[in-house]
Amino acid sequence: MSYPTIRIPFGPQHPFHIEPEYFMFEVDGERVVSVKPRIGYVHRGIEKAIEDRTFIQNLYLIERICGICSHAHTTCYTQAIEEILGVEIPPRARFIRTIIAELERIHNHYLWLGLAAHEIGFETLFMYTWRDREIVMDLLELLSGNRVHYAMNTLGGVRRDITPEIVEKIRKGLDALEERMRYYKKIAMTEPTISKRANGIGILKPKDALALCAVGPTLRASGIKRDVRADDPYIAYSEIPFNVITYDRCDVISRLFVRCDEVFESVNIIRYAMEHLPEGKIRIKVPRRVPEGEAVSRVEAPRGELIHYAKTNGTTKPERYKVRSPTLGNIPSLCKMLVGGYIADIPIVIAGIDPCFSCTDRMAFVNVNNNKQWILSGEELRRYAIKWYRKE
Amino acid sequence: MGLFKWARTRSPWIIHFNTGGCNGCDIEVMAALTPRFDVERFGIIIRGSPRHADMLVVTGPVTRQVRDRLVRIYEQMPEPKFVIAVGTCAISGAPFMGCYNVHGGIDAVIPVDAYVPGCPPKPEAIIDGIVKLIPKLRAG
Amino acid sequence: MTKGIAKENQIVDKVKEVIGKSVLEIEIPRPRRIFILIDKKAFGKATHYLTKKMRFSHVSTITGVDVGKEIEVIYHLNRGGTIELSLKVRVAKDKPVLPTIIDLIPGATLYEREVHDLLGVTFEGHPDLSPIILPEGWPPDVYPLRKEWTLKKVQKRIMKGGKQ
Amino acid sequence: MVPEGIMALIQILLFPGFLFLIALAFFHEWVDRKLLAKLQNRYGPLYTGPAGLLQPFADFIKLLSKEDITPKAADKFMFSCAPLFMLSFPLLALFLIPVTGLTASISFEGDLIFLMFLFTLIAITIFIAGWSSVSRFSTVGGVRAAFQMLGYEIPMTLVMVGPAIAARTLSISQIVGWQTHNAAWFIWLQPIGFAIFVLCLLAELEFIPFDIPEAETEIVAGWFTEFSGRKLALIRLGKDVELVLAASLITSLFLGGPNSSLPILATGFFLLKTTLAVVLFTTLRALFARFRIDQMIAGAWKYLIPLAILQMVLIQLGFGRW
Repeated sequence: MSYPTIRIPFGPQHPFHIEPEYFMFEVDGERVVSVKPRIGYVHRGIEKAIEDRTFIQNLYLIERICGICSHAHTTCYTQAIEEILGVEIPPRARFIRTIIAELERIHNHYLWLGLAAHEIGFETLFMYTWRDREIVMDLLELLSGNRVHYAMNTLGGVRRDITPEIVEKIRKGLDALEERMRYYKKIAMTEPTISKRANGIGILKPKDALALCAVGPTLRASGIKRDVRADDPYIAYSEIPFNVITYDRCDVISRLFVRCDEVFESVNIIRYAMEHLPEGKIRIKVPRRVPEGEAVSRVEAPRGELIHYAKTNGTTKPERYKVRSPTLGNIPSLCKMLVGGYIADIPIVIAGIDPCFSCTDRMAFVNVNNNKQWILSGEELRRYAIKWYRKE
Repeated sequence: MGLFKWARTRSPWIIHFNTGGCNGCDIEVMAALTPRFDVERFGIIIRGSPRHADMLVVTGPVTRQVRDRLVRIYEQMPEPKFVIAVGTCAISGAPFMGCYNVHGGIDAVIPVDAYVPGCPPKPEAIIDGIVKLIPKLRAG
Repeated sequence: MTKGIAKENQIVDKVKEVIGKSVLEIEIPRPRRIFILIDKKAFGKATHYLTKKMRFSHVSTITGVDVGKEIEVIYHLNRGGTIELSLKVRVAKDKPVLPTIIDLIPGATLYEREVHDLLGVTFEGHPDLSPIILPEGWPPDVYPLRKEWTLKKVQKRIMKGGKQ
Repeated sequence: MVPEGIMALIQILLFPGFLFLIALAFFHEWVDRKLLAKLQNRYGPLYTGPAGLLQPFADFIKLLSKEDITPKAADKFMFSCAPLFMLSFPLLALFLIPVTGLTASISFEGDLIFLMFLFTLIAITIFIAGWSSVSRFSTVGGVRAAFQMLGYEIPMTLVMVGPAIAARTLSISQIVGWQTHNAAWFIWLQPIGFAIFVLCLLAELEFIPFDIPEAETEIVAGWFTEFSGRKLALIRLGKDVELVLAASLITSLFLGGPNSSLPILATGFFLLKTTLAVVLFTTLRALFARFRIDQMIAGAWKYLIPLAILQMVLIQLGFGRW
């Protein structure tokens, strides 16, 4: 006889999930039958707010869509507006933007590794990775004055320059980061408990990944070689040699390896960019009023392809501005991965796509809120559900 | 009663809730637990359930969707409880002021005891906020 | 800026062959970007052709823009990660209905729901168009991204009509 | 001189009794937290008392002073009894362990079996606590605790009986006496048994590799999500005393217990060995990620039970016997 399926809430307040997300799982026994993510908790209505702020004010707002990929958002935004203006930013600014983008990628992947370790209960690895993340936070603070929102980008170039001493400090920091990440990758490969909890979990076959339009490391972990930096090069990526990482095991552990190798790639990109840093200005004057036009700009954020669409009407305020963050692209694939898995795998599979609901939520998606409880008879749980989540 | 006061100031347990912020403050709150800042030196532990916590660390401007979850979590915490608003979003809704789906600061929803400005505030600033709240804890 | 857009011109010519007469506007501002505005009637044929024959199988996102009397829905299709083709369709504001493309690209479910939520465009054939982004208790007739709903009007309407 | 009754009272209330055990529980929690912090490259509690020694005590007193909430939907009676059981069972079990000499406060033939029964009772209390607080998370935690008990109970019992067979007695005090008499600890005689026993105790204490019933990231705080104030204080104290119980069990069954009859020397040895056992638990706790509940039970049934049976066979063949 089959148990009645039980609805399992997962969120919105969760001890170690940074953002409020909320998944409704229909569960039959220990297996997940269907998933309905429901967010909307972080929807602030940014797109409406963008339309009544000037282009310079929008820089401040767009940077705060997401704490971890703030530089990716501003790069995408400045690129779109500069394309409409038909302005070419100086090469030194392009290289500095690339350096900050790669530092942000390293910062994101270290942060993700720690959170994933915490999801499967590996406290020590979480503490170690977040201790080493402080190295890259110090570098970013050295470069831009702030640990999280760097405010380096502005329309027409970059706000601060890189002096030779900073280059020297960055080089030392990079060596330490690379050496530590090699150590963590070795742990991830050899530690039996990690492979027990991440091997063969959350499978996403290449066919599904393509059909559900997955992006970033989630797509590359299913063996598909897609990276905006290589396919549709922007800022200085056309002048810097690097290779796109793919693994074809399609599970959480291969997403981990993709991110580990991407840190090594980012370190090489930064070293190459610092050696070939062109001289010259870092910013050019840009008119306040943007002519009428539209532009689509794409950026490889640490979590995947980030796309902005800008439409301007000749005034100092954009007519319409659309942001689609990488996490939203990965959520259909996430639902596909979760179905059929165990309840205990849910946190690590969700963490596998490195969800950033602050970006996503200015968008949204599939409805039905959710609850997390186990088998047993539905009656007692419903009695409590009324008290716990009045929304039900 | 001196013993209760001493005990209360020595082990403030916190619970963290993000009400729609950009998670910049949230990673700084969690960074405070990690080896470089290590709040456990003051006896501060992050707890999972509102029942176990004394302080509610809230980040982000309260979006309309999260509003009543925040109130419910606040109600579930046992007395004496305190609220720390971390980040300018939590204090006034900062860049998202005027967005149609945002309530603005936390104090529009629940009483707040300590404000930690900054976007995001550094972990040292967050720890300083909690330490400054301890005299209030002593008062009970 | 005509350097290196040979491939893009090829694609545009092929599209013209299939749905020549209903292509209203074409623009190639830079390499790897194409903007095509087509008439609503040829929408089904165009999307089928692009996704199946021309292998634009990845939809980056779907944007809704309020252009006065009409709502312009833009499908950002992508081929092999490189060329980004933005297919634009205009729909009357009082009767905004479009066929869904979920059968061609399953990944588009979320983007269509979002446009429905914020701009009120209904997609026929979409399995589940219930509200997703806006909070529970949001008044159903308020579409925040439409021009007539200015920020103040939305704020006032929510206070009066909405739950909070 | 001092009448018999008062001596017994002092023994129960003060020395090897409540006060001493509760102080030892706080001390062991401090050792656990400090060592875990050191292993994670952190400081751990520093400012409450010398090097944070009084941190567990401060936590306990603070929780006592907090408001005590009972959820409306909860089953009132069981909800308030569970913390009391949670504290009293381990304390009772600790009286069976010899601390100040070769014989415990209470020692009778078969107290090993009684101890195993107490272990099962603790697991059942956890289940009742989770079940009675009816919150979704605690019910899942309670059910997982019950499942976990199925996993570790059988190998643990098999392995605990090992030393009893070798010493041909079912009383813990006599096992300790046998080990001191023959100066042969069972850790050398039955190493497999020792390893399995440590793993099962980790599962019983719900430490990291097996802290599935209170997996923070999956189900908030597991079976004790709903408890607050005094009840939570009692539960946390109960868990600390359980840690002391586990450590002292290892000392008496496998490390020879307080192997001298002089009270001071005996207590000294006892304290040293139990702290060593706690250090062992914490190091194991820092090195592993959390298993899934089905992996844990599969592991227990596939590996621990056959190994425990192998250990039993070895004893029969005379290896563990001397």
